[in-house]
Amino acid sequence: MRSDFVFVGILVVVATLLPVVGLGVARLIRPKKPNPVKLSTYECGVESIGDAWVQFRAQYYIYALVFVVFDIEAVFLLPWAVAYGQLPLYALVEGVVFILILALALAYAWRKGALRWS
Amino acid sequence: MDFFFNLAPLAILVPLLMFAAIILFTHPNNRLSSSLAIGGIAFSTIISWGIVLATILSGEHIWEETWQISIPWLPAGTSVLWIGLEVDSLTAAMLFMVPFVCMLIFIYSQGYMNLGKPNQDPRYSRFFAYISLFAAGMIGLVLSGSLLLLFIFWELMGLCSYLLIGFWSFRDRDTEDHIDEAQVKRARAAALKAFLTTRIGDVLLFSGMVLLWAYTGTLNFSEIFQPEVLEHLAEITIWGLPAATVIALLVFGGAVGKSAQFPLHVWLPDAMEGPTPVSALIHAATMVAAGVYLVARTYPLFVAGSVAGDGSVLAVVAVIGAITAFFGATIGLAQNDIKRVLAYSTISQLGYMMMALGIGAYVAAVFHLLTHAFFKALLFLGSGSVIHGVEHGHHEIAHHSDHHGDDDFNPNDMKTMGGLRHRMPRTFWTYIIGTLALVGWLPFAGFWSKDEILGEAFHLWREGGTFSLPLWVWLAGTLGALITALYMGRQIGLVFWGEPRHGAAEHAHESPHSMTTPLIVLAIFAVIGGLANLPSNVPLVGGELHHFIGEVHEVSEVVHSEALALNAIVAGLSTVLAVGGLIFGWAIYRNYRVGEVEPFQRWLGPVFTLLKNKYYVDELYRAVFIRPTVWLADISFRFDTGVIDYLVNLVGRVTRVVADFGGVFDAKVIDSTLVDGTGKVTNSFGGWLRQTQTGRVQNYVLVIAVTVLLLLGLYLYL
Amino acid sequence: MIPLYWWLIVAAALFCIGLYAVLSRKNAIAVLMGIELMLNAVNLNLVAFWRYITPQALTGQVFAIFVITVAAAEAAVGLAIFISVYRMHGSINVEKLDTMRW
Amino acid sequence: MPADQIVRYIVFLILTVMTLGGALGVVVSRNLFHSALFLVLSFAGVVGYYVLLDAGFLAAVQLLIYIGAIAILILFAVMLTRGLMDKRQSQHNQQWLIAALVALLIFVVLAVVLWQVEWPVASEQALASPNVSVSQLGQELLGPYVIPFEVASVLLLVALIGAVILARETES
Amino acid sequence: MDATVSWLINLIPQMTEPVARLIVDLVYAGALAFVAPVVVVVAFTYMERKVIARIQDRVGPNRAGPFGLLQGLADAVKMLTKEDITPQDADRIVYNLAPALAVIGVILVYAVLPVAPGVIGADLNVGVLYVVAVGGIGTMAILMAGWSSNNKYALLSAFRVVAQLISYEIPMIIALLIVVLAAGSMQMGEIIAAQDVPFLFTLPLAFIIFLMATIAEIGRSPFDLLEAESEIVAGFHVEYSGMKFAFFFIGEYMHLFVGAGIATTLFLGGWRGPFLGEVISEASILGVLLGFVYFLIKTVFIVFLMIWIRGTLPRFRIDHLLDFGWKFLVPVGLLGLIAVALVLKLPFLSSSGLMWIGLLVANILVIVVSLAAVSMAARRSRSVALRGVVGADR
Repeated sequence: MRSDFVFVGILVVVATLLPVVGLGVARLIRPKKPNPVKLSTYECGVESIGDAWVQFRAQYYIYALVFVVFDIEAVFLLPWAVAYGQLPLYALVEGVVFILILALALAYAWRKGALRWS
Repeated sequence: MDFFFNLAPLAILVPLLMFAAIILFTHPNNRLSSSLAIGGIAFSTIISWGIVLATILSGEHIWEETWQISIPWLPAGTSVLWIGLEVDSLTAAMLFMVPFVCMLIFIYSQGYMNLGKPNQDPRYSRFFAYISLFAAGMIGLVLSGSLLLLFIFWELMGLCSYLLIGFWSFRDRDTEDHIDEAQVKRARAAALKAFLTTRIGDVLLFSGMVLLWAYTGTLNFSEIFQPEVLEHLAEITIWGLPAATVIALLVFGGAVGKSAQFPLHVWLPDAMEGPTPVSALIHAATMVAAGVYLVARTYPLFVAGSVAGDGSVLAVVAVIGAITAFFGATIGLAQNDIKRVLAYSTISQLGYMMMALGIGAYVAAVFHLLTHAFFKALLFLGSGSVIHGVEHGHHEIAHHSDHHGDDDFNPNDMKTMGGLRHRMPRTFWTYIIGTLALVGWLPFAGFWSKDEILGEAFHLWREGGTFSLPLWVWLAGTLGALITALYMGRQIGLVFWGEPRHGAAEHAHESPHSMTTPLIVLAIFAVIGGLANLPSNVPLVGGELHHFIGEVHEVSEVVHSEALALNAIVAGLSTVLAVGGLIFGWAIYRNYRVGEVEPFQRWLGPVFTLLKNKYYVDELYRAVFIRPTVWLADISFRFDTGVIDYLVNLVGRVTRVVADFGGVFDAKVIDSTLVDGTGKVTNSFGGWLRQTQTGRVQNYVLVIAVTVLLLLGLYLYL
Repeated sequence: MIPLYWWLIVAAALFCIGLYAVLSRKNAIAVLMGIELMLNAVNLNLVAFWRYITPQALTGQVFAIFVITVAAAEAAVGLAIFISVYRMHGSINVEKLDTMRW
Repeated sequence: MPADQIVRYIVFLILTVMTLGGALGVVVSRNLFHSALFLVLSFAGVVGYYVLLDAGFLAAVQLLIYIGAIAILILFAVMLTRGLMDKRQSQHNQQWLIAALVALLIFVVLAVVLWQVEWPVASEQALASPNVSVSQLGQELLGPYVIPFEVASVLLLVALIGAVILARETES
Repeated sequence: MDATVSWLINLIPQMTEPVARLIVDLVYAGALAFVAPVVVVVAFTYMERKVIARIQDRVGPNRAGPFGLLQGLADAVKMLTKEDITPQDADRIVYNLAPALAVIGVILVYAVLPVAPGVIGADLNVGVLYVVAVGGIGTMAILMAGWSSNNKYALLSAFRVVAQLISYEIPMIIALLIVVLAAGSMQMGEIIAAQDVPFLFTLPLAFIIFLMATIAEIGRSPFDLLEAESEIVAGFHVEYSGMKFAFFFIGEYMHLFVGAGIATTLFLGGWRGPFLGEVISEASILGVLLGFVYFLIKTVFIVFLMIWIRGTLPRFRIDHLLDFGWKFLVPVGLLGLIAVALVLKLPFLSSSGLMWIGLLVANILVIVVSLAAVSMAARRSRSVALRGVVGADR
């Protein structure tokens, strides 16, 4: 039995060659004249201070959080959607309940201002 | 008729939904929140009564074939854990009481938590969310068709009781100045104590469930109670005992924890730290009833265990019940906190139920459970009303005299009350009705149910022989009845008669209608509740409950599902004791003055001190369980350092343990030196012990991993 | 076919590496990564058993999906706790988080 | 051995190097960001394993959830709490040696057991045609597992609420 | 594909079927990985510049070759010969890995793109899920690039971009869910087969959501915050130059094409078109070529649509952008999902014709209701965010 994924595997290997070849060719023909200024970090010409250790805001994390929750929702809903035609009417109810509970999650995050970019 | 049965899940889900709705959405709006909670439970009540009606109308049919639904909860390979609901007449009997009493308590809470008043509780909505969850838990427990689902709701109630008992343990920035530091500490401790103590029982129950699952592969009641399954259980032995016996004992362990039976009763009096409606919920309609209900529900298991193990399990139940009944009543005699008296009274009444179950009179037990729920809810709510009134009085005088100096005023202390019968007439009258029902005056509800238990015991004694178990049960019950009458007499004397012993009592007002209306409704039921199960020689209505629930479980020679006729000797004796005791207690206490030595204290002397300190059970536990634990941990940790020093201490400690044992029954020694000593010793060893508790998760996980490794090795090479 | 026990041993190795991370790393997030590795090992087992022992039934796959769900919920809440702890204590060194000590 | 079987073994070995190597990288790396990237490598190896086990749906799910979501979450958390750990300091606590020993021992015991047990492997015929239908999976999820299916959504709801409350910056 | 395999076996009789298949796969993979990027980038940069120039009333590239046709080639040569600088504080391995991953992630999506009848790398039964899942690799690459550059702007930009990507992945998944629900399969081939009426006409809501989410995923105007020069210099690849920068660039255009291609497949019936399958067999060479032409026409149309949008709309602000995703597209998508599920189970819509109409009506209803709700909310609230969404600033 030949898996459908064989082509994906082949593509992974071949696609990896693209950057390898590309960078290899470029390496052959491009100039290389480094100097300290060139190698320094570019911040609009202003001398950069410190590491790039900016304290980031938890807001980003919260977006990622809501995203994770909805991503998993998709994992459950996709088989549901595929099997939907073969399922009896109660699948509609179950699916809608599932979606509504997640909508509740969204509503909660929304109301708590978790989705507000301030 | 199936219409109402099919609605049964809603009776659980609606209060549950209300909980979610309040917590998630409506909590900023207090009035809406409490209305939602009350609406939810009212809906539950309607459905439940519908179910009761349907059960009654379906008559004999329901005994042969109970209504049930079950769904696979967790299919794991070939074995499936099922959960489901089941309705039979026992369930119906409980459903008549649980949601209804809960609803009355909810309505009452609205007044008690001062809705819309300036001193409204800061977490008003949350309170209603919690009690909704609590009610959902109890209704679910009653409706459960499998031990698994029952356990889930059982634990849900455990959680709720923790939250509610500790309800006043929060600190709020806005209202910091209203919060009494000591109260916060007490509430926290009480919540933890309730949670941990009941947990001991829960672990036992869970072990019982695991064994049952292991031997039968099912937790559904209808399947467990098949005769062949029970026989199978009776045949297998675990450590020489029949499996049925072991499982029944473990299940009873759960009931002991939840229903506050001796020796796990310690949490219940402390649970009074919660708001009073919570006490009423816990003591009347829900939590403690759950334990008794559990035993009644799994009664065939107990019967099978008893038949296989020579009556041992039921005897244990009866003995524990009898001890609790007597023991709880005696402690109640010496308490000053109005709610604590009732708490010990509850413990004692639960003992009656257990002891009825133990001698095979399970209909009587359920009957007492139902009547008790009504009159105890009435008493607790009444006491709440009293406390509420006194607190208002206290606020008033504090307001007038414009000082806060009287901070150690305790509104629960009966000795500061007095003369309230004129100031709070509605509360007074309903309270008196509740008292009469509890004490067992004819024709109040308590008389019939208590009398039936005593009658059964008496009847069995006559059949069983002179010094058989029922004699002791009957004696404990009868004596308990006398003591009950005494402490209730003392209570009403102190609270409602005499002159006000404190300014607060003088300025007390009647509570609002939202509080007194439930009291009146409950009082009606406390009066007529007995009609449900009059003795069998009463024409037409006699022995109704027996007809109704008597045949829920297969009849065996151990179970008495037939109604008894009224026994004049028993009834007469207990009536005399009840009337006499109550009047006596009332008479000697109604003119009690502040500062005087109590009459009982004068007469009983050291015994009174013993009772006042609850037989030193708490101290005993500290000495017997907590200290050795500390001590064991200590050995393992300090094994290689300071051995000699350690040995010296050891001798001292052993001596102290011994001395404690001796001292437990010698009030004076304990009182003066050893209690303090125990505390100090515990403290210092606690200091040592804490060094094994590094608080680092990784150390703990490492220990787990090493243990797994050892167990794996053990399993593989042995 | 590759023998079943190869899969199982690889999963066991993955599990033990995860366990080591849980036991030894100082940084709470690294500990959480260890837990994720362990959960992956469990999933690998489930899927391998499905493929080799009951390839017709889908129980193994269904369970793997639930495990993934739980793992995600755990990661989300766990990391949120770390962020909150970091904000309060300025550190997520597991060794320093011992306020729960008796 | 037929050629495709040999390929299978080779792919298995490569994936094992990826997965276990990635896992070791997670444990050993001093830089937390690198740890997280190694974790992704390890997850990617598991994706390959799933493909090799004919669990295409799970492979995609693993890619979507672990690499596309959980790894991102972890990387975000790493960056939000960065700069705490002195990189010169050891990243391991004092019990690392005993921990390593215990982990190794558990592995050895497990490996020996797993190797010795006779697994009740399905028949050749059944092995040759595994059930990979997504539609079947959906019917399974909405059939016997419908309660876990719904509970999963509640779990996600609760997780979201809890995490939002924890991670939210309190307005001052 | 199958036809090519049998043709190959006929050509060289010694060849076994697996070997022939392997060769075909290798050739197709090579075409996707090496030929497609060059063609796509050259063609679409040219097209984009020309179209934008027309919109802005300019001429566009006109120096290199006739009509500036060789402009793309010239750019490529420039990229190849530029010096490649790695900042000294950068995390070298991760820094070099990021652009490679970015481009590999996009190429992998092509595996499930059916460009003509029978021409598809792998018709996976989880095709749609695969498209979304592989997208995660790109996200990872961006985070790696941002972090490894050790540059505040790059990191900040990477954070923003990732926030944007993950925010729009959800509406995209929901749009896909609607399609899967209607088609009853995640397989690309079956989805095309289910489109007797293209889903564009039965599920317009899903198409709109998908299109917007795709534009956002590619990071094109008006969702091109990652390149907001005035705010964060040039995005997460500020430190990249030469060939490595080129890879991000290639990735973007490859993504543009594949996004449009997936949209074509899911909503415009893919390679299906008049005559194909009726007059001309899908298996014949002519049929394949015709299918490819149909596919190209539709895809280029969608690309044109995207360029058009870029040329006419101003850029979103980040808070508007995220709000638009979470507070508009997601709820509307969920509503649409429920509506479609409902319609599919309605008993009286049993015939397929009625079903299409029912779906269309449901979709339009949802669109109307949600737009009405938003405009009402915008009128009522003074919230700038919501006004941004409906353009109610007027």
